[in-house]
This record gives sequence, structure tokens and C-alpha cells, in this order.
Amino acid sequence: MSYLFATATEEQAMLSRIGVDSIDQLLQQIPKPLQLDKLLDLPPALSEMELEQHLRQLASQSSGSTSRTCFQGGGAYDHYIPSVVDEITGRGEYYTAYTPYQAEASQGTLQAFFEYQTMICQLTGMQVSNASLYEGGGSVSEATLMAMRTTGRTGRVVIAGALHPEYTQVLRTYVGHTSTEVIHIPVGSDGTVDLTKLAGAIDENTAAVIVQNPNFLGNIEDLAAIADLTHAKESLMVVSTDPISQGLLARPGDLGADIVVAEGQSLGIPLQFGGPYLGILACRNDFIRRMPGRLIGETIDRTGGRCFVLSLQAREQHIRRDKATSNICTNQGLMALRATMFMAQMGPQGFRETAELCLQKAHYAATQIAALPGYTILFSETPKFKEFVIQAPQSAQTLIEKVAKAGVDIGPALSQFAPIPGMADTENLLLVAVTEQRTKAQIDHLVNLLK
Amino acid sequence: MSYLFATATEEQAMLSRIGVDSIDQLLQQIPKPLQLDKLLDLPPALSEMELEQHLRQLASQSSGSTSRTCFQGGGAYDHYIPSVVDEITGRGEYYTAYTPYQAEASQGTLQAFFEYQTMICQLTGMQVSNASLYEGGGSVSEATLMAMRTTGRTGRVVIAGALHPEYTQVLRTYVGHTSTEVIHIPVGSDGTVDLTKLAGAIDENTAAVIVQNPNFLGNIEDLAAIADLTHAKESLMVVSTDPISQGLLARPGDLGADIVVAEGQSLGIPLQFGGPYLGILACRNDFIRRMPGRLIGETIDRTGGRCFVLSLQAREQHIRRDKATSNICTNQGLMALRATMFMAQMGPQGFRETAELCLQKAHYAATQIAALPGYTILFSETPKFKEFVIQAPQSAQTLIEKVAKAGVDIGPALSQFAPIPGMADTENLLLVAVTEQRTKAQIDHLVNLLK
Amino acid sequence: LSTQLIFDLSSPGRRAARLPQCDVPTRAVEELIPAKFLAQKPLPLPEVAEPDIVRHYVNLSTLNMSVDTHFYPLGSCTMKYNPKRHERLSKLSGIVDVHPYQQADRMQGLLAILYEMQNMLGEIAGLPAVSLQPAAGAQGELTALMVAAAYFRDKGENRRKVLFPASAHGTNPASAAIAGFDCVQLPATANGLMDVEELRKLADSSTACLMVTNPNTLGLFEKQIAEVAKIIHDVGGLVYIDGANMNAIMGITRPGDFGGDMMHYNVHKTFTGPHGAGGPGSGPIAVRDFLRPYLPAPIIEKATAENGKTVYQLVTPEKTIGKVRTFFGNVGILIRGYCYLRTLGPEGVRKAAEHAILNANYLKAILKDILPAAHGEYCLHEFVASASKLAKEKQISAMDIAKRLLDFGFHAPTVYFPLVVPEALMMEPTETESKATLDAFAETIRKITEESAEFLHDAPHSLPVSRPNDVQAARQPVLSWSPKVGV
Amino acid sequence: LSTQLIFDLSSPGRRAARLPQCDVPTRAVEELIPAKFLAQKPLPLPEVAEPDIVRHYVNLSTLNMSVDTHFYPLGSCTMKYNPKRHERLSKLSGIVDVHPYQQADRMQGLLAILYEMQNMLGEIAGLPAVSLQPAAGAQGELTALMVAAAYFRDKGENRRKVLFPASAHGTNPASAAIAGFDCVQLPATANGLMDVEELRKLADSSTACLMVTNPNTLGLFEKQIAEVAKIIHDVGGLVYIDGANMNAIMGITRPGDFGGDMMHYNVHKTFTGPHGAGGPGSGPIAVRDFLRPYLPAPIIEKATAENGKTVYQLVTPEKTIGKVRTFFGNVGILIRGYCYLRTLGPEGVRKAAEHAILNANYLKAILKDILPAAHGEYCLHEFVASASKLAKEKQISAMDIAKRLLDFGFHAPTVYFPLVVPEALMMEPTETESKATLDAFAETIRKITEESAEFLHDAPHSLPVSRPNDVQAARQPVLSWSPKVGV
Repeated sequence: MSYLFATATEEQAMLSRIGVDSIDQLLQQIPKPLQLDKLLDLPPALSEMELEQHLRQLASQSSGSTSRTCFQGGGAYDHYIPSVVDEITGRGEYYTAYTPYQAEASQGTLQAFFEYQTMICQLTGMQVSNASLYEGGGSVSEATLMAMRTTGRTGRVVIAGALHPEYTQVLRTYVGHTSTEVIHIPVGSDGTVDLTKLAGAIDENTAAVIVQNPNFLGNIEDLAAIADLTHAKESLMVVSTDPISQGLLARPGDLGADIVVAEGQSLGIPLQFGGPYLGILACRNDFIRRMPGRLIGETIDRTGGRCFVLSLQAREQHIRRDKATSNICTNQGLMALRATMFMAQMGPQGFRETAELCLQKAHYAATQIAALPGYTILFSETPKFKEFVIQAPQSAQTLIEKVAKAGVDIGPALSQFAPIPGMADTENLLLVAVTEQRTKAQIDHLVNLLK
Repeated sequence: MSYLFATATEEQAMLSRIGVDSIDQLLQQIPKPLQLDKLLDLPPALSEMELEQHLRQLASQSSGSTSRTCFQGGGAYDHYIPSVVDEITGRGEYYTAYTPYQAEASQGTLQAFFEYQTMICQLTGMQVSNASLYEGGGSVSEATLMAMRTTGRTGRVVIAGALHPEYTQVLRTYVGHTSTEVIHIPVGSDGTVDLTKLAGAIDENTAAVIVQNPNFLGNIEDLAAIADLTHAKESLMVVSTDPISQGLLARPGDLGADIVVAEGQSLGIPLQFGGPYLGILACRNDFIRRMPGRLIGETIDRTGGRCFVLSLQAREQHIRRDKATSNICTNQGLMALRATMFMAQMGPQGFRETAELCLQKAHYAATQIAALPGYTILFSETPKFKEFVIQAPQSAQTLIEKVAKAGVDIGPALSQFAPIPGMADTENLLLVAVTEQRTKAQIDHLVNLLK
Repeated sequence: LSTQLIFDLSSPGRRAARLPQCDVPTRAVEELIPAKFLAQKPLPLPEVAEPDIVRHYVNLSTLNMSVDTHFYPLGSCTMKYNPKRHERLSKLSGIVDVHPYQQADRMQGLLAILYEMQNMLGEIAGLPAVSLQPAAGAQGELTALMVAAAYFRDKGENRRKVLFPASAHGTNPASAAIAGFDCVQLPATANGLMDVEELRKLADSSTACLMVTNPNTLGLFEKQIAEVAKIIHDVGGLVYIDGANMNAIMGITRPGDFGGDMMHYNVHKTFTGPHGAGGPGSGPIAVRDFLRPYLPAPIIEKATAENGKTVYQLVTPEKTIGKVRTFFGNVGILIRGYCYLRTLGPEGVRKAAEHAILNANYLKAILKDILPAAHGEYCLHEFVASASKLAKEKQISAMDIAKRLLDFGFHAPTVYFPLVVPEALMMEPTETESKATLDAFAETIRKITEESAEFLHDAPHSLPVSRPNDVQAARQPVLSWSPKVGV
Repeated sequence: LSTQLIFDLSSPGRRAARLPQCDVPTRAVEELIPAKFLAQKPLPLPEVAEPDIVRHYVNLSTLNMSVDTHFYPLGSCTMKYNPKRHERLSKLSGIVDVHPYQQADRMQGLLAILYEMQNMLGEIAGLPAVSLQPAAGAQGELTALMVAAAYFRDKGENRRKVLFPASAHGTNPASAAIAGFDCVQLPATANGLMDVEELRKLADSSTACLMVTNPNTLGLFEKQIAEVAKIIHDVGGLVYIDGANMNAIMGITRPGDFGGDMMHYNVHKTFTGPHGAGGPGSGPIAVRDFLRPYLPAPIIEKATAENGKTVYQLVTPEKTIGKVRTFFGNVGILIRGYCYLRTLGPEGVRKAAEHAILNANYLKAILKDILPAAHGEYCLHEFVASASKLAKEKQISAMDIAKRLLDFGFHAPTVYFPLVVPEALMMEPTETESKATLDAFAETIRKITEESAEFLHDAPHSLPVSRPNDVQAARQPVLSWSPKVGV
């Protein structure tokens, strides 16, 4: 069998040392009636060569961004992944290690995650970051639960405008069984949250106001204004940000955010049909002991040398059990490492240039599409970053299929998330995202296909 | 600029420490008239993203075995490359190190190459192997020069039958300017060397008899008989073998070979349009000091521990200069490491099973093609391993183009090597190789295409 | 040098990535985005060159122990060999580069893989309804408990109580709490198994669920599991099997056959994820058919199109609890699990479990005179040894042994877990280690126990770091680097 | 454990690879191949499992120093950073998996790359005719000398003599000898440059070629190269430039412009090959147009097809010397070189050379009081320091410094080469190292020179191996492992 060691001779030697005649005898702990009397109904074993042929065959029946042109958005984006990211995360010392329980045997992981935490603080303008959560939507939920713990308020949470519909869905799943009221304030006619309605919804029982920026529709929210409304009621502002946008946009931490979360996929993580991705969560220093997830801390060792450890584990499930700040155990370590490599490779200038390319190319695409008969860019006066909503002269789904035939992918159609608060008829609406990878020729090609 | 370190500030600090004002001043060593007064006429710099787009675009205009069905042979074969090979050789510690001049800092490389040398001995039945040469054809030439040094004979070398035409060509280039006579004995009607003619050609001035097995036409030679003829004149037998065939065939060393060479590409090295490949060279113990190329030896260190070093460097060009056994310096280290991983992964059973699959599938293909009207398998009564010559009802080139349209690659056509000693009309002849990777469905598809 | 932080390597103006020139007509940034939304300063990220990054993180990596470099018998974590073919195949275009909102008819190959993965996990569990969505085992637990909650809500039952034995993973009660249940712990028994009589007392009509790891964290099969399940079922509750230890029983016995109604897998453990220095994991759940309507969305179903071709579709179960995460799931890890199961086949799956058990029992046997296991004559895939005799007689603690093992090139076992065993050393060798390695490991432990306690208290002695001060780390948390003031 | 050989891990019947079942009708092997041709026994290769292989070779790798892990100032070897993008891109399907006998019209993309590579190398050399075939620099030398021989033969001239300076790489005379020439060495001069007067005496109508490395192995530009070339050209000979040190001059000056007629490149050095623990290299040659007809076959030419499209063709030069190797060349390395040149562009190529020079001169400057360079006020990309003063005064040799540097995490410079400098330490930092690294390196050397000679003679002290016994290795060669008899 593949990967097994003990040869028949060794197996015999081991059994005799154990003092049994056969492996079956070791299985007697399992009551015989509970044991399977036949093999599982699984497909037969494949050699490495056959497995590769099989996977290549199936992969060739799926459409990836490498061989097509990806304008798809909605929370996952086709940003460039520098080769350094793959090179480093492909090292067995990282990917075949586990949670750094033994600090002495895990300084590589621990220091890298300490650097990750620092870079996330630098990116978001916050003071402390954990070492990763599962993904962006889950981070919104964890941040919300954390806001409840911190404020001691469980009456209400307010979603301010166009939060990713799946994030909303996850949040509702997480708090659905509790008495917490989830108030969703719709976007106004400009595609950003209606501030008046928002002001009215935040009350003394509101734990958190959750806002995504740029929002799900691609529009930039006025975070400072929302922060003022939020803090007026001593509620906490949770901002879900697009990490790439931070190359241009003011950091949430500088605009009053209390907790910043993000989907980290854009930071060097492949699309891979939705996961594994990276949940980012950072906050102010005073919330440290309320945070979910692993934290890496700096300390000194026996000889006084600087070193790193899993810290503040008293918050965690393996110690606090049902009183823990979260049930998370295995996190997204390798994805956090990918993001670390990505951020180091980009640096301040790379982030700035990437963000500018996204901005310019998205606006070029929007302008060209807006000039097509029958097409409108929604909320065209509202500032945007790399993504926007098209109103098409036909159903979005039909349009997606049409351009797909030419090897170009756009979407998602907004109808698949309907109803979206504040958006009435979504049938002809769809998202288009333009990353730094898209060339003018590709954009022009898309525009032609839309004609 | 990419990969550069010194920032403008650092550059200034460094220049001032050197005691100059500018880099230009450092360049004054180069007489001004010899300096370029403009930039080179090279294409403009590309960012990583653009470079990848550019390369992907060009790669998509080339046909590789991954997306097609490869029955091509003639000295390079589409054998399976286990993932372990890529994983290990992808480690920077191996691929970004250089020749292990500093033994203490290179035990990884040194031990791996010592293991390579041992495995090559195990594979060929010889007593000593060097740490690699460039490729199979060059190894034939180096072995021939070595045979001349060893025997002290420079009058004649004899090529016994169907040596790869390019190996022959390389050998003629290497010895063309000398007085050494290269005698090429043609194959007989059974597609193996004509032993009677061979016997007549070997004389007291013959340094080496060179034979390929299986030969270029896919046929298995009677090495033992050739060894007898060779040794009768105290000449040396150089055998060029197919490493994969050693899973089934008796080892050259067990049949009387004095020097064994091989193209190591089949041992886990990608086709990559012809290189880098791996030149294997192994021989009897008594020739050690006549060998070309690097040798790794076991010894002890200052504290008595086992360790490995570059050994017997007195043979080499950096010490012996124009009296060296060869001019080789940089060899094919990383390819030798690939072969080591491959051989370790295969082991005796894997080699045997791979060789059997090649054998059975090639014979199935040959039988099916032989049954087609107008087709003949040449030398059908002669034992073969994985490759054979088809006589087609039309020109080989036309046939190659025809099946290529359906995504199947065969060949090479023998006409591109004409004249081949002993083969008159090669117009309709071509080689077909069948590796363990080819499935019955693929073979049947080829047979259908040939109809 | 290797102890420098990446921030120490930063130099103003240095950079790694270069971006292309913009090839579309541009406008001033301030025309597109009002200044009040724009950052006033560049991000304070480190400014380094690409060779800096590579050398820094390559050297850092060598400070880790890992399965690729060391024996790693970390109990409960199933640190088995991670096949390299999985890394190659999970990176194929058509898998690694598929957008989560790709249309189903343009990713039939990928959906076929995931559909087959659902089936295989259902078959191994003996529980036919599978959701691949949960991102890790803990999220699998939570998801299943939410499914249970929805089921009871649907039936109009108000059940608040979740039971679990004292030896349970901490995630069990934590997940139950987040799902809104009250946690009730069963006391431990002397033989290391669940206390059935105690359970009988606690199980009642308010019991939603019993969460049990089987084999349990002591590496023992809960022999009375069928009876236990009956007790829970009789009061209308559900039995949840924590699948952390599936490596012991896959192909030998099935949660669905011994009374489980729900379970999660840890694909990164049992099916060679890999572990990624702490994740990503993947925690699919398998449940009985009557719970299928509550599974999170989407699941994959197979149908036949009008033209007779098989098509795979993403489907929302009718009474779905919603979503526990964005998008489909940790597909990259599921692909690796799929590759593993397709490599092993039915015989291989069973054989892997058997050899995991063989290795654990062998190690237990050759260690029994120095580090006896507290429970069980034989174990399954792991066992919990106790250093309490050594602690008493020689002042050598489990931690001492763990730390000293590092000096000899062995990762430590899990220590001080489960809590029911004093001076616990939880060892799980897995099936992908050789007898020679186990012998060398046991021999090393023997040598260690002959060393002086004082010497051991300061171990490890050969690593760059030894016995970090955890207390200081917690009292004065330093969780990120800050530039030195005035430098 | 890490010092075990893979053979020590072998156990009869253990295996890693599994092969598929045969899916075609089979016949008995003996029916297909007579027994006399078949092996009587299985190959005596090691029998190991896949996890054995991975752990063994991963651990072995960590015993290496490499560019990815350490500063590696090995003079003459240009150990610069190897960009990771090259590794990714050289593995693309359509490049890595193209059979050498693929038809030209099904690999136009690959041929376009190689054609452009020919052009770029021609432009950098100032010598327009390029062959990409040679597998390494030494083979490039040999190829060029064969081209020269063919050229003279064609002209009916019998020229037997190849001249080279004493500081030449050993490959120069070795290649000349294999090409059938007589080797004549020029004596060294005090200033480290060629002795022009001596050359004038030796150059005559029997001179085929002068081989000169420029900048030379002391890191100095041969200032009189134009005059030197004229001397050779005046007697009808050819000037060969050994391109080992092209990293110093690319984009600044060109062999073709300073009198060279032929040259080779080391793509694995100058264009970041990488070095692969000793190869593969790639040693293309560039020659003047009148030598083009003699180049080895094939070269790539661009043509226009009937339909107006550009096509790339493999062409045999009319008077070709034949082939110096099988197939096209070391394409995998050429692809990496292509990626490098396309990343740098014209400005970057020059800038890389300038910064290589900057780094070398900076290191030379900060070391000059302890390890003075024997020649030149300024150097180009490398310099040769001498420890002869230290050797005299403190009995500290170049080797002592080299070995002790390893303890501090620095690879050693090249030692005792070139032979013209006593106690030589040849240092080539390359442009991809930072000032901080150079400062740390120099500071370490300073510390080392303050240590006791006796202590240094035993260095390195912290590595698993120290001062192997080369003499024993050569006297009683053990070049392969053998099973112990009776075990």
C-alpha cells in the first residue's frame, strides 16, 4: 500500500513484541458486531500516474482564470500571485508542521505569524491582529460576537448597507438562535448606506455597526461619518475591508474603526473555488483578551533571548472550553503565511501601484461599458475602487453565458443574492471586477462582447 | 530595478566609503572608447506579471506532452515523473548551491551525489560512476576518449550498429580533427549489428567498440557476443543503455561492458526540448583515474566522522589544465539529483513493473499496427523493448503531420537522420515509442489514426 | 542574522515587486476618489528586496520541526506523511484557479471531484448526507450542532443540553456554547471510557446531543457506544461523533453503524490535508438522511441532463441552516483528501488504519516499562502514557521529556492532555513511520529518563530557543513589532 | 539519523512507487525477450517508502549552504539571487514537456523564445552569430575552438597554437587540448594584467587563438585588450573571450567591441541559471558573422511564410562543425536566462553590472586593511584578496578564514585561485546582496583575524563536518556504498 512502512516481516516482529498474533487481535477492542464485515464501497486504488491522469482529465473540464479572462468579483478576485509566495509556502518545514504548541520546535512558524500580525496592523491601521480566522465572512461574525463580549450588549447589531450577502447570511446563521436583533440598513440611491436611516437604527443596545468598504456593490463608504454615528452610541464599528484597496484608501483604523476584518484572499491566495482563504481580524489594543483565534506573542526564553510563543491561550477553547472567546482551533496558518509573503513582496510602493492599476483599469472599463447602448453603470457618481455594478439590456445570467462562450468570465449576477436591501429589481444587474492583471486588450475585448 | 539592493542613499554611502563620487568613476578602468555610449538594443523590462503573461502566451503556442499524446522516441521519452522528484529538487538548498568545493558547507549535495553514484552502479552493474556528464551523446564521446586514454590506442573506434545518429555525430565532432578512424558497422537484416562484419573491424589499434542497447531502432543487441569479440582484441566495450530497460534486461556490467553510458533523461527529467538532460558514465574500478567528470568520495573528517568530498580532483581541468581527463567543470548536478530521487522512488520493484509496462504496451501497439493494411513493423522477429520502427504506406513525414492534427505525436522520421548505415530507403520509416504512461485507449486511438 | 525580523531588513525605497505601466488612459486619482477617502501616507509595510524575503523566510523555515523533517508523534493531530502528489495535483489549472462564482456548467470536472468526495465521506462514515462546507473540525462541530438545533426547532422541541465526556477536545464545549447550548460534562472513569450509568442519569428530554470522540482521546474505543447511543436515542437526542480520531477506524467500523447521527472529519488530519503550520483544515460533516434538509448550502447533487449526460449541480437543502462560511468550502484541502482516498482505495483505507494501530501498539509496548499508558491493554491509533511515576521518583515531568526529545530531533508528543491523565504524554505515531524510527524514539526516551532532572528542566539544550517565558508573554503582551522610537 | 545513507533505510519488500495494472493484453516476458537477455535478479537498488525519501533528502538539503540561505561570495561563480519566477515559468506546459523531435510548426512559441535569446546574447556580446547548443561554459569554449579550427581548415591554414594567460580558468587549456590545439601559457605580470610584450613575442602565424577572460579572474579589465586583439588579428588569429565574468560588463562594454571574435556565456552564472549544486549550466557562444557558417547545428532563423506569418525554423549552418551534444541545448536553463533578460531590460542589465561592481568595490574597501587585494585600485565585479600578510604574521591562512566563515553562516570565497596570488581569497558578492550583508561579512572576517591560528586551523567548529581528509579520499577511493558483508 502507498505510504505504509511495515513490511510483512516487520509487521510480524512488531506483533510479536506487542504480544499478539495478528492485527485483528488488536481490533478486538471494537465489538465484533460493530466491525465492518466487508470492504468499504470506495473506488479502487490508483497509482500516482493514474491519479494524475484522472485529475488532469477532470481539471480540463473546469474553467480557471489561467486559461480564461476573469472579470469576476463579489469577494474573490484574480489578483496576481508572485512566485515568491508559492516558493516559500511550498517548503515542507512550513506546510507539514502543525500549530506551534512546542515553541522551541516552531520558531519559524511563530516568527512568521508574528510578522503577519504586525503587517496586518500596518495594513489596517489597528494595534493588534490575530494569527488568522477561516475567511472574510466568518471574520465578520467573529468580530460581531467579540463586539458583544466587549460592549456587553447583545440586543442589536446593525449592518450598514451593502455587506457581502454571504457574510450577512453567515452572520445570521451564527446569531440566528440568539435573541440578538440583526438590523440591515439598505443602501441609498447613491449605492452607499443611507446615513440617516443608519443613525436611527443605532441604539444603546447596539453592540456593533458592520460596514464593508468598498461595499459589495463596489462603492466607497464614508467610514468617518459612520464611525461618528456609531461611537455616538458607544457602539463598535466593525469594518470589512478589501486589503488591496488599502494601497490607496485611508486605513479603517485611521477613520475610527474598532475592529477591522477582511477576506485575505487577494493577498496571494488562489481562487480555488472559494477556499481555503484567509480571515483577517484586527482591533484596538484594549480588546486583546476578548479576541477570537490564535495570538503569537514576543517573549524571552530561559537564556534571555527574544523568542515567540502562542500567547494568551487562556482565551482559547482548549483551556477555557465553553467559556472560550471562540471555538476556533485549527486556523488558516499557511494562508496567513501566503499573505505575509505577498505583503512583504509588495511593500508600500507595490501596494500603491497595484491599487492604482485596479482603480484606473476599473474606471476605464466602466467608462467604456457605460458608452454602450442599453448599458448603465449604477451609482456612477459614487466613488469606486475596482468593482462596479452593470445594468444590462438583458438578463445578467444570459449575458454571463454569452461572454463566457468567448472565454471571458464576468459576474456574479446580483439576482443570485436577491433580495439585496435597497435594491429592487436585480434581474439585469451584475458585478464586474477589474484587477491589475487585466490588460486594455482584454477590457476592450469584453466591451466588444457586450455589444 | 528588480533584484537590486542598494537604494540611492546606500549607494552614496558605499561610494563615499570606496572613495569615489560615482559608479562611473569605477568604470574608468574600462577605456572610454571601448565603453558603450548607449543602451543595448534589448526589449524593455517586464514586471513579473507581464513576464508571466508573455511566457504563458508563447507556451500556449507550443505542443507539450501534457496536453497531447506522446509516442515520440529516439532517445528522449515521456516517462512519468513522480512528484517527489520535483518536491526535493525544488528546494533552494539544492538548486541555488554550486559545486561542493567547501565540503563542510555541502554535505547535502555531496552525500546525495555519493548515493547517485552508488545507484548508477547498482543500475548498470558497474563498480564506479561519476557524478554526471552533460547528456547521453556526450557521454559516448567522453567514454570513447577515456577508452583511448586507458588502452593507449588511438587508431580506431568502432561503432557497432545502430548507435543514435546524433551520438555518432557528436563523436565525429569530438574526434574529427584527430587521426582516429571511426568505423561504423551497419546493422544486418535483423536490425542488430552484423557480428561478422563487426569481428572483422576490431583490430589491435581499436580503443573501443561502442554499442547501444536497445539500439536506435529499438532492437536488443547481443551484448555478451559483442563483448567477446571486443575483448578478444583487448579493446574496451562501451555500452549506451536505456536506464528504464534495466528493469528487465541484464545489466551491461554483467554482460562484459567496460564502460557504461546512458542518457538519464528517462530517470525523472522532463523532455524540455532536449535539455538539460543527464549524462551517465560508469566503469570498472581500475579506470577510476582515467574518468572524466566529478567524483564524490567517502572519507573521514578531523573528528573521525564519515563525510563526503569532491575526490580525485587531480584528474580535473582546474588542476591538471591541458592534461586533464576532460574539460568538464559545471556538470548536471540537479539532474543527477532528479535521477537519484527517481531511482529511490522506483526501487527494484518499480523499475521492474515500469519496464514490463513499457514492454507489454509497446508490443501491443506493434501488433495492432502490424495488422493494418500497408504497415509493417521492421525487424519484427528481433527482440525489442519499448520502441520500434514502422514502415508506413506513405512518407513518414506526412504520417506524422496527419496524426499530429488529432493531438498525437509520433516519430522521429528516420529520414531526418539519413543515411543510417545498413538502412537503404528511410522515406517511409519512423520510430514509435510506447512508455508506461500510454493507455490502451491512447494506443487504440493511434492505431485508428494510422488507418 | 536569522533571528532578525523582516522589519529589521527594511530600507526606505527598497522594493521587491514591480508593477506594469498602466496601459489604459488614466485620470488623476483625486478625480476618481475624494481626498478624504484617500490615505495620506504610504502603508508602513517593510521595504525589502525579493532576495531578502526568500533568504529570510527560507532560513526561518529551518527553525521548524515538521513531518517532512522529523518524527512528529503529536497525539490527536495525526501527523502522517503528506503525499507530494497532492501538492502537484491541487495546483492544476481548472482546480486552483476557479472563481467561487463560476457557473456550474463550466466546472463540471471540479464538481465531479467534490461530489465523489461527498460520497466517499458518507460511505466511510456510514452517514449518507454530507456537507463539505466547514473550514475546520471545530466549524464542523458547530455546523452539526446548528443542524441539530434546526432539527429540534423544526420538531418543536426545546432541547438545551449537550453532554460530553471529560476527556473531550475543548472545541466540543466551545462549539456547543456558540451554537447556544448548555454544556454538561460527564465525569471520567477509571478505565478511561465513558461512564454509562452517569450518562443514563444525565440523559433526559432536554438532551439535544451527546458529543463523543470515538476512539476517544485516550486512544480507546468506547466499547459501550451502541448502548450509549441507545440511551441518547431513547430520550430523543442525537449522537455526535467527533471524527478527530477517524484514522484509527476508517474501513474498520463506522460512526453510522455504531450509533452516531452526525460527525465531522478533519481532512487535514485523517486524509493528509496537510497541516500547514496550523491550518487550513477542512471539517466536512456527515449526518443521517433525516438531517440532510438542514445542511448548509450548497451541497452537490448529480442529475441527468436532457441530452442524457450526467450533470453536477449546486443545490440548497430545503430547510438549510444557511451558511457557516462564505463560498463553498476549503476546496484546496478537499482536493488533497480526494487524492488520498483515490490513492488508497478500499483496501488501503483499512490498511492505513490497521497500521496506525499497529504502530501505536508497538510504541506502547516498547515504552511500557518506562512510560506506562494509564489505560487499556491495547490501544487503537494512539495512547496516553503517563510520566507520573518518573515525576514522583525522579522529578522528571512530561514536559521535561517533551522538551528534551527536541534535542534528539524528535517532535514532542502532546503533553498534559487529556486532562484526565496526570503527566500525560499523548503519542500518535501514525502508519507512515517505520519500525526503525519508533525504535530510535523509544531508545531516546529511555536515555532521557536516565538523565538528571535538573539537566532536563533546562532542556532543550541544542536549539536556538529554550523554555520561553509564557507568563511574561501573557502579562505584558507584545503581539506586534513596533519601530524603535528615535532610531 | 540524518547522516544515514538512503541504503541504510532499505528494507526488503518496502516500496514507494506503485504502477498501474497493465491494461493491454500481455504475453509472458520470456516470449518477447529471450532469457539470455533478461536480468536474473532484481536491481539491487534501495527499497524504501516515499516518506523515507522525502525526509531523508529534505534533511540532507539542510546540510548545504546555498544562495537562498546564505551569502555565497564564491569568486568567479556569480552566485546571485535566482528569481523564483523563473522556476515557475520554466515549468509551463509547452516549454517543459516539448519533445526534442517535436515538429517546428508545433512549437513556434518555444522557438520564438530561443530565437530572441540568440538575438539578445548576440547584442550583449556585440557578436551577432549565436549558438545556444553548448551545455556549459567549458563546452562553449570547446565548441568555439572547434569553430575556429574549422574556419582555419577551411582557409587552408594549419594553426596549432592557443595562447592564454596564467590566470586563466583551467577549462581554457583543457578545452584547447581536446580541440586538438597546443597550449601556450603567457606569464603573469605584476599588475595582474596580460603581458602585451610577451604576447607580441609569442603571437605568430601558427597562432590560432588567444583565450582571454575579460575582466580577468582578478576582477580587472584588461585595459590593453584592443591592442592585444590587434596583435592577434595581425597574425591572422582569433580572439576568444571567456565570458565567465560577463556580469561585470554587460551593457557597459562588449567583447565584440573590444576585439573579441568569439565568446561563451555562462547562463547559469550571469543570467541566474541557477547553479543546481553543480549544474546544469548552459554555455552559448557568440561569434562574428564570418564564423557563423561553422556553428553547430541547429540554429534558429526567422522567416516569413507564404501567408505572411512569421515562422521560426531550425537551420543547419552550411559548413557546420556538426553537433557538440545531442538535441538542441540546455533549453530549461536558456528559458530562465530569457526570463532574466526580459525582466531586466536594457537599463536593468547595465544596472545589474554596475551594482555588482559597486558591491565588489565596497567590500574591497571595507576589507582592505585586513585582507588587501593584490592588484588594482578598483576592481570590477570581484577582487582577489590575499591573506599572505596574515599567514606570515599570524599563521592564519586563506583556508583558515574560509573554513571559519562557515561557522558564522557565510559561504567561503573561492580560495587559492587564481594561482598567481598567494593565499588568494577571491570574492564576488554580486549585485543582489545588501550593504548590511557586506558589512556583517567584513565584520566577521575582522573578528576571525583576531582569533588564534590554532583555533582556526580546526575550523569550522559548529558544523557537523570539519576538515575532511582529502588525502585519504584520493589514496583509497570509496566512490560508492557497498552492503556490509555478513550483515
